[in-house]
Amino acid sequence: MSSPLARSPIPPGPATERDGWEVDARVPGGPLTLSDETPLAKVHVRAPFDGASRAALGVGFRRTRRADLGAGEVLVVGSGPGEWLVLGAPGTAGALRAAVEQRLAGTGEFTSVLDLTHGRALVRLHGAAAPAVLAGVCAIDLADAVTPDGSAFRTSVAGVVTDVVRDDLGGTQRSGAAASDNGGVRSYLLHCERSSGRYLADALLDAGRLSGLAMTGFRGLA
Amino acid sequence: MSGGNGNGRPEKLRGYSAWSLLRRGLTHEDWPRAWREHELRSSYDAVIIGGGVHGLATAYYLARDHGMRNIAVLEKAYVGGGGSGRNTAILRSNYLTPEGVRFYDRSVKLYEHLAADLNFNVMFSQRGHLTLAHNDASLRTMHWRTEVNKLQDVDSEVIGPDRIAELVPYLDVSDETRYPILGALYHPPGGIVRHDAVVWGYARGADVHGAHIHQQTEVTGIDVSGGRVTGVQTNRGRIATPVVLNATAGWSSLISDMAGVAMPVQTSPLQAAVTEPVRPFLDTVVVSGTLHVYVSQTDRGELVFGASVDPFASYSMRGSLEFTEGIAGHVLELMPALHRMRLLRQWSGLCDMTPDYSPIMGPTPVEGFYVDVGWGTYGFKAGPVSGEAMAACLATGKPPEIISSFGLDRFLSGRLVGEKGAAAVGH
Amino acid sequence: MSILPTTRRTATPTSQRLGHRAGEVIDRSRTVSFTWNGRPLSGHPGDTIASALAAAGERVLSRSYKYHRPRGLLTADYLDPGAFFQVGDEPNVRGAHRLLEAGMAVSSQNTWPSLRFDLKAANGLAGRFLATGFYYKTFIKPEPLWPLYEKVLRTFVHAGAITPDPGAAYYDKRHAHPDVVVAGGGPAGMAAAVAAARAGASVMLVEEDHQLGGHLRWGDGAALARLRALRAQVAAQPGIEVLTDAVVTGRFDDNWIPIVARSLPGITERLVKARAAVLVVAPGLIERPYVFAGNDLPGVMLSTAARRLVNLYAVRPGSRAVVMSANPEGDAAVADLEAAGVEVAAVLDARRQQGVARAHGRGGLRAVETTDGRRIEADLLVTATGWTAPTSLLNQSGDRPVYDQAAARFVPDPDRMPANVLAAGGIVGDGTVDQLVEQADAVGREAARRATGGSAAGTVPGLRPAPHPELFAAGTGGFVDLCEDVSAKDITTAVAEGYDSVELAKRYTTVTMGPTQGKLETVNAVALVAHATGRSIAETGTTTWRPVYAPVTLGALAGRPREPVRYSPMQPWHERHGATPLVAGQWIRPEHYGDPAAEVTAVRTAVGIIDVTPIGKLDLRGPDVAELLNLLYVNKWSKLGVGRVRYGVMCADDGVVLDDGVTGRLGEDHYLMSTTSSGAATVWEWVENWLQTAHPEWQVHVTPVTTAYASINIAGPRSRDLLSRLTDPEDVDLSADAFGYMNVRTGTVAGVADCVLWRIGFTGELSYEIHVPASYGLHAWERLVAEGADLGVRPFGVEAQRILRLEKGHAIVAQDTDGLTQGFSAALDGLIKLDKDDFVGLPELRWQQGRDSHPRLVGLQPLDGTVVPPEASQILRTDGSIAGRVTSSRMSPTLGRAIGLAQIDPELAEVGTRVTVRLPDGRDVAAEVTGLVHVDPEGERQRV
Amino acid sequence: MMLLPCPWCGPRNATEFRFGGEAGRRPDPASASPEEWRRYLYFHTNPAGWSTETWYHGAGCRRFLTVERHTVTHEVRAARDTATGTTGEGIS
Repeated sequence: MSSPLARSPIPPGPATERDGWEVDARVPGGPLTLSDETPLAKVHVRAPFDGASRAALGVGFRRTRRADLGAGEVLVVGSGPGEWLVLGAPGTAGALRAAVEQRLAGTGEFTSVLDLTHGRALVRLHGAAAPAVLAGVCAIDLADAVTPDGSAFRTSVAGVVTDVVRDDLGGTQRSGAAASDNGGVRSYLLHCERSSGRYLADALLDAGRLSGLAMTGFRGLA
Repeated sequence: MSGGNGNGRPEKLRGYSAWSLLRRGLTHEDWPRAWREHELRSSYDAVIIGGGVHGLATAYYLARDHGMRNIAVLEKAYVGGGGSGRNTAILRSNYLTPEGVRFYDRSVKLYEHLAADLNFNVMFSQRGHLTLAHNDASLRTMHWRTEVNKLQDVDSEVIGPDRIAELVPYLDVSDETRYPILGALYHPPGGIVRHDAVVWGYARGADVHGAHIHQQTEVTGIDVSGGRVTGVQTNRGRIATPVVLNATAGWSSLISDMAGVAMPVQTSPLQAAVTEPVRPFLDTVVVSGTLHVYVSQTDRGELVFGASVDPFASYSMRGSLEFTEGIAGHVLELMPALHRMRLLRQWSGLCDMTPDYSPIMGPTPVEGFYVDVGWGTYGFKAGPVSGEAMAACLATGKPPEIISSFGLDRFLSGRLVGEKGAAAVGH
Repeated sequence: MSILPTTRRTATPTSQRLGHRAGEVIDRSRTVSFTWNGRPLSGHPGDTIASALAAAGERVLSRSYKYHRPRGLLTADYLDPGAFFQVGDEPNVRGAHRLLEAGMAVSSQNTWPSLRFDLKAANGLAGRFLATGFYYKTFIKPEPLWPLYEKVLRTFVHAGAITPDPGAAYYDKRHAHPDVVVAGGGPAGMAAAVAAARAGASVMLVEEDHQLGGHLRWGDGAALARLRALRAQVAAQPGIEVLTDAVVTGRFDDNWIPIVARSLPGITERLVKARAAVLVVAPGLIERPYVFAGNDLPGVMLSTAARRLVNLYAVRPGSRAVVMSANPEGDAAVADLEAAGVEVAAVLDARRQQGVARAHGRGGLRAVETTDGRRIEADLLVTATGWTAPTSLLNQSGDRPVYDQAAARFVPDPDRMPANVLAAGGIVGDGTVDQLVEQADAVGREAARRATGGSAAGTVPGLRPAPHPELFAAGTGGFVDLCEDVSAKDITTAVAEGYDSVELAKRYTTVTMGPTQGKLETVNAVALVAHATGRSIAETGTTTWRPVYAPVTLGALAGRPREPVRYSPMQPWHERHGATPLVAGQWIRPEHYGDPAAEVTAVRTAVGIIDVTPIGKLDLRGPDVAELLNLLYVNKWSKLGVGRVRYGVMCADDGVVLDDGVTGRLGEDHYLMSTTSSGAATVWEWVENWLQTAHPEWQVHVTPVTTAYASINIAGPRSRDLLSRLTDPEDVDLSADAFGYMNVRTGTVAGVADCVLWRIGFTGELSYEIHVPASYGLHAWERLVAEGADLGVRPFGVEAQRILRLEKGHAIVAQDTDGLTQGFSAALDGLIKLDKDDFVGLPELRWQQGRDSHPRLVGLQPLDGTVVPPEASQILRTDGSIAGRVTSSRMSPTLGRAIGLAQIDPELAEVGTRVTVRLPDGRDVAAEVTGLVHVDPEGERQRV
Repeated sequence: MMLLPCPWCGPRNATEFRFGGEAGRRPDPASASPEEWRRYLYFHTNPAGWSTETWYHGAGCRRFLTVERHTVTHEVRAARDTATGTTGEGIS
C-alpha cells in the first residue's frame, strides 16, 4: 500500500511532495503573494482564558508569540478567549500535540488539545500591499496602531469566519519586497475551516487582482 | 345598515371620473377635500388607533356596513405615514395554510374591486407574482403552497426555468449561477398596488360615511376600569369610549401595554429601496426567499426592492448600508444586467413579528379592547379583509370565522398557525 | 439667431466655445469625438457631456417626464434634471457631471420619434387635465379596461433603458478606517482636512466633482489664487487621502460611511466603506431654482450654471441675457456673462423688489416678463434667488434642520448633532472665503481632537447665515419639480384636497421623488405648501431626508460577487466522474452520477460509497458531556458505553424538532456528535448557547470538526468485504462480533491513521461510516473505488441516499417535519423519554402527548404502485378538507413500487387506513397508511 | 451598521453577531404551567428604549454576550460575557 499523500483544499500549481503533503512546487517569492500553508501542523488548545494554561502557553487572546514548546519552533496564537492555535512545521503535529499536552498537564485545569491540521485551511498573504488587499474583504482596521505585528483576531473575511494573524516577515529575508517601519514585510496568516479554503484563496486572489497578487509556493513558518 | 355589500358603491362615493376631471380642468374649479377635518369629540362609540390601511378600512366598513358612524380614527402623524406608506405594495394570496389562503384570497378579491368600490383608482396591477426556488427544500415548499392554493381555488402553479425565462427575460436561469433557479411558484393574480391610494381611498370613504379622521393625534394612554376600556388619553385630550381597536404597527406592543395587555411581538425594521426609473422591462413581481429579496417595477419605471426584516429588535428607521449592499448583490445574482441601475432612496418601516408569522386579531382579556396587530411584513396585503373582519368584530364583539385562527389566546394555548413553514421572506 | 431652438426647421447649431478662460478645465490641445443622437460631435478632454453639447450649440437636451416638454441645462452640475442621458447601455447618466470620453454614444432619453419632434409632447396640451391626482381619479370604470390603460401609461416612462446583456464592468469594495471623513472638497472641506491632518488625524477628503475647489473654481482671479493655495496645502499635507469624483452616499450608525468612488483606474466604481471616528460635513450650498411660469424653458438657468459654463468650460450660455439676482453670486454672474460677450439686457435686482414674473417661448426662451410688466427679449435667463443647505447627511445623523427666515433657508441645528459629526463651511452659514476657511480650520482641529484625543466634545465656531430675501415662487405658476413635472398649481391643488402636510403633498404629487432627490425642489415645495395652508415655513417643516445622499449603482453596492462555497476533499473526483452537482446551502454535492436507481440497487445488492462530508460533526470533550447530551437530546445518554453510538433527536423548548444525528463515545470523556448537514452551524451554536448561558459550570469543550474529516458511508452487503481490504484486523476488527451494529472504533483506514469508524445504518444495509482526516479523504476514496472494483462498488449521490432512507422510513428533519412539528408528530414516541428530569422541550412534549390531537408521521403506499404522488400532494378527507400531505415519495427500485411518508391527522393515521391523495394534475388516487419502514422492517439486513 | 462593543474582540460590526432576543429566564420544567412556559417562549417586553439582550459573536470570539442596548438609538451602554461576566478589562 502506497503511503498516503495529504492534500490541501487549495489546488496547487506545479505540485511536488514534501513531508507527506502535496505542495505547490514554486519557489516562494514576489512582491505580493498568496501561499498555501495548509501543511503546517495545527494544534488547537482549549483551557481557561486567564489561568495557568495561559501562562504556560505564554500568550493570551489577540496576541501571538514564537516559541519552542518542545517540538521545534512554533507560532502560538491566542485565537480566542480560552482558545489557542499552535502552528508548527509540517509533519510535527503528533509531537507538537504531545508536547503541548505535557506542558498543560501540570496546570490542573480543564484543557483539551486537538490536532486540527487536517481540519483547517491556512494561507499567507504577503507583501507591502497585503493590507490593501485584505481591506477589500475584511472590515478590521489593519493599521499598526490597531493591529500591530503579532496581533490575532477572528472575523469575517469575504464572508467566511477566519482567524487572521499578523505575522510580518523580516525585510532582509526577501529582496524586492518593501519593508515596513519595524523592519518586516506585512504578512497575514489566514486560517479557516478546511472546506472553505478553496473559496477563501479564490476570494483573496480576486481581491488582489488589481494589485498584482499572485499565488506562490509553500513558505512555511520561517 | 347603510351602504351595501362589498360590491355596492355608495351613492356618496362618486365624484372621480374622466368626465369630472375634464369638467374641472376646463372650469379650474377646485376639488373638494378628500377627507374633512373635525373637532375632537369628547366621546366616540369606538376609537381606532392607527390611521393606516387597517384602521381606515375598519372605520370604513364599520360605518358603511354596521352603521357605526360616531367613530374616530386617531393617527399620531399623517394618514398612511406608518407601514401603509412604507411597504412594497405587493399583493398575493398564495399562502401555505388553508386559513391563511382563505383570508388573503378574500383580501385580493376585495382589492380587485376596491377602485370601483371607493371611486378611487388604487391601480391594482395584477401582473403575476413569481417566487423563485433555488434548492430542493424551497421547491418542495412551492409545491406544497400550490397544492393548498388549488384546493382553495387560488391560481398557483409551479413552473420551470423555461417558463420563468419567458416571463422575466432578464433573469439568469442558467445552471452556472451560485443559486441556480430550479423553478418558481407562479401566482397570476398577485401584483402590486399604489399603497398610498389605498389609504387615501379608505380615508375618503370612511369620511363620507361619517367617521372622523384625526391626524396629529397621538394616544398617550388607555383608560381601563374594572377590566374594561373606558377611554383613551391623547395629546389633544381625553376621549371616552367603550371600544378601542389597536390597529398600529411598530408600536403595537407599546399601545397594548397601555391597556395592560402583553403582546407576543418583537419589533424590527423592514427596509425597502427604490431605483431611478428605467423603461419597463419587468412585468412580474419576482421574489427569492433564499436570496432574501423581492423586486417589482412600478408604472413609473422604478424598481422597488425589499428584503426580510432586520435580524434584531429595533425601533430605528434610519436604515442600514448592509441592507442595500445585500439587496444589490442578490438582485444582480438574479438579474446581472441591472448593475448600472442606481438606487435612489431607501427607507424603513417597523414590523411587529409574531412567533408564528401570523397576525393577532380579535378581543383581548380587557373587555372592549381589541387588537389587529402583529402583522409582520404582510400587513398591507390584508388591509381590506382585516378592515372588514375587524369591523364585524367591533360591531358584534365576536371575531368572525375568517379570523378565528388568529386570536391572541393561541399563544397561551399552544395552537400556533402554520405559516411559519413558508414565511421566511413571504412577499 | 442660430441658437434659438428647436423646431425641425432650426438651422444647425453653431459653436458657442469661448476663448481661453483663467479657470477652464478643458484641454484645448486635444479633441474627443462622440455622437449625439447618432450625430458626430466633438469636445475637449475635461468637458462634461453637457458642456460639450452646450459648446456645440445644443440647447434642448431632453424631454420632460409627464408633458414631454423640451428641457435644457438648469444647474450644469450633477443634479441637472435637463441633462439625463443614455450613454451606450447605461441609462440616466448625469450628463452635466460625467466627463466626455472618446466614442461615447450619447442620446437623449424618452423621446419619440426624435428629440426635436416628440409626439408625446401632445401631452402638454392635456396638461390642464393631467393635473395632480389624475391617475387616482380616472380609469376607475369599467374595471376590465384598467390593465389596458396601465399598459399605455407605462409607455410614458421617462427614463433610459437597460439591455439584458450585462456587458463588462468591474466593481469592488474596500474598508477604510480614517479618523476623519470630510464630505465635500470645497474651500471649507479642504481647510478642514488640512487642519485635521496637521493635528495628527488620518483624513479622507471626498469631493463629488472631478477636482477639489467647490465654488472657488468658477470664481474670479482672487478665488482662483485662493484655490491654488488650498490645493497646494492639501497636496503637501501628509495624512490626507483625496477622493475626487466620489461621493459620501450616507451616514449610518456609528459613523459607518459609504463612499462611491469613480474614475479609479481599472475600476468602474468602488464602494469605500469607511468607519470614521468623526464625519465633517462640508458640502457647501446648492443654488435653489425659482418657480415661475415658463421656468423650465431651455435658456432658463441658475447663476452657478451660467458661471460654470463660462468659467470652467468656456461655453457661452446664450447671447442676450436677463439676470435676476438676489445675492453677490448673482451679481458675479452678470460680470461673468458680460466678460463672455453675452449681452446683458437687464439685471433684475430682487433685493429691490425686482423680479421675473414669466418666461416666454416655445422650445426655448424668447422673452422674459418682469414683475413690473416689462417684456424683454432674451435667450438666457439667469436666476440667483437663494440657497439650499444640503443637510441630508446631518439628518441621517439625527439632526433636524430649522428654518432661518432671515436667511431664507433651513440650517442645521448644532444642538442635535451627535458628537462624532461636525459641519463646516456654507452649510453652517455664510462668510468670506477667509471666514469659511477659518471656521473649517477650527472644525478640522476639533474633529482631530475628538477622533484621536477621545476627550469630551469641545465647542465649534459657527457661521451666521447671511440675510437673504425669501424667494421661492413668483406666484405665476411654473414647475417646482422638473424631474417629475410637478407644477406649483399641483401643490396648491393637493393642499386644497386635504393632502395638506409636506409628506402627504409629496406622496400625492410625487414632488421631490425624482432622481434629484428633492435637493433642488424640497424647500420650494415646502414654501408652496406653507403658502397654501397659511402656515409658516417653520411650522410646515421639511420632509425627512433619507439615504442615499446621491444615487448609487447596484453594481457599486454589490461589489465583487462573494458567496462562500464549500467543497469536500473528494470534489475533484466527483467532478472528474460526471457527478451532477447539487447546491445544498454552502455545499456543492453530487446529486447522482447518472443513474440514481442503479446506485440504489448497487447498495442493496453489492456495495456503494457516498461522500457525506457535509454531515455536521462536533468533537465534545470533558467530564460533563453526558449531562449535556441528556439536556439536549430527547432520549437518555447517561448509560452510553465507550465504543457505542446512539441516535438522538433534539427539540427546541417549544417542542419543535430541531435536528437529529448519532453521537458516539470515543473515550471516557470524549464524544463525537453528528448533526444534519444543514444543521451543523445551528447545532454548534445551540450547544454553545446552553453551555454558556445555562450551564457555564459544566466542563465541556466543543470543537467543530465537520470538515476536519472526510466522511464516507460504505453501504451494502459487501461493505464489510470492501472495508476489510483497507484495514488491519489487528487494528480494527470488522467482524460482526467484534464490531457490532451501533458501535464506534478508531483506527487506520487505507494507511491513514486516526480515522473514526461508525457502524450505523441510514440506508438499512450493513454499513460503515468512516471519518478520515480530511487531507487524506481523496486518497481513501480512491482506494475504496480501486479495491472495490471486483465487489461492484459504485459511488452514489444524494438522490440515491434519499431513496434508500425513504425505503427505510427515516424522516428528514425539515422535509418530513416543518417549523411547527413537535416531537410526537415525528414518530419519536419510542425515543422521547418524558420521565427524564429535564431536557430541552420536555414540558411542551408532555403536553403534546397529553392532548393526543397532533398529526402523525406515517408510511404511505398508493394502491396503484406505479403512481408516485409527488411530494406536497395533499391528503383529503371525504368532505374535501385537508387531512395531511405527502412529505416524501419516490419509486422504490427495491420494491418496484411507489412509497412515501406523510404527515396526517390522527384519525387517519392507523396502519391500514385507506386515504385519498390529490395529485397535482387534479386526479385522486387511493393509498394505504403503512408503517414507516417499507424495506426490511425487521432491520435484519443491517445487523449481519 | 451599528458597532457592538464585544468585551473580548473590541467594537465589531453587528453583522458578526447573531441576535438572541431579550435575555429571559427558563422556568422550572417540572413545575411550570403551560401559561408560564409559553410566556417564557413567546412574550417579551419589546421596549422602545433600553433592552437587555443576548448576542452571540459567531464570527469572532464565539461567546454569548449580555448587552444593554437602546432599541431606538442603538447605543450600547454595557456588554459582558454571559458566562464569565468579563467586560473587557484586564484582557491583553
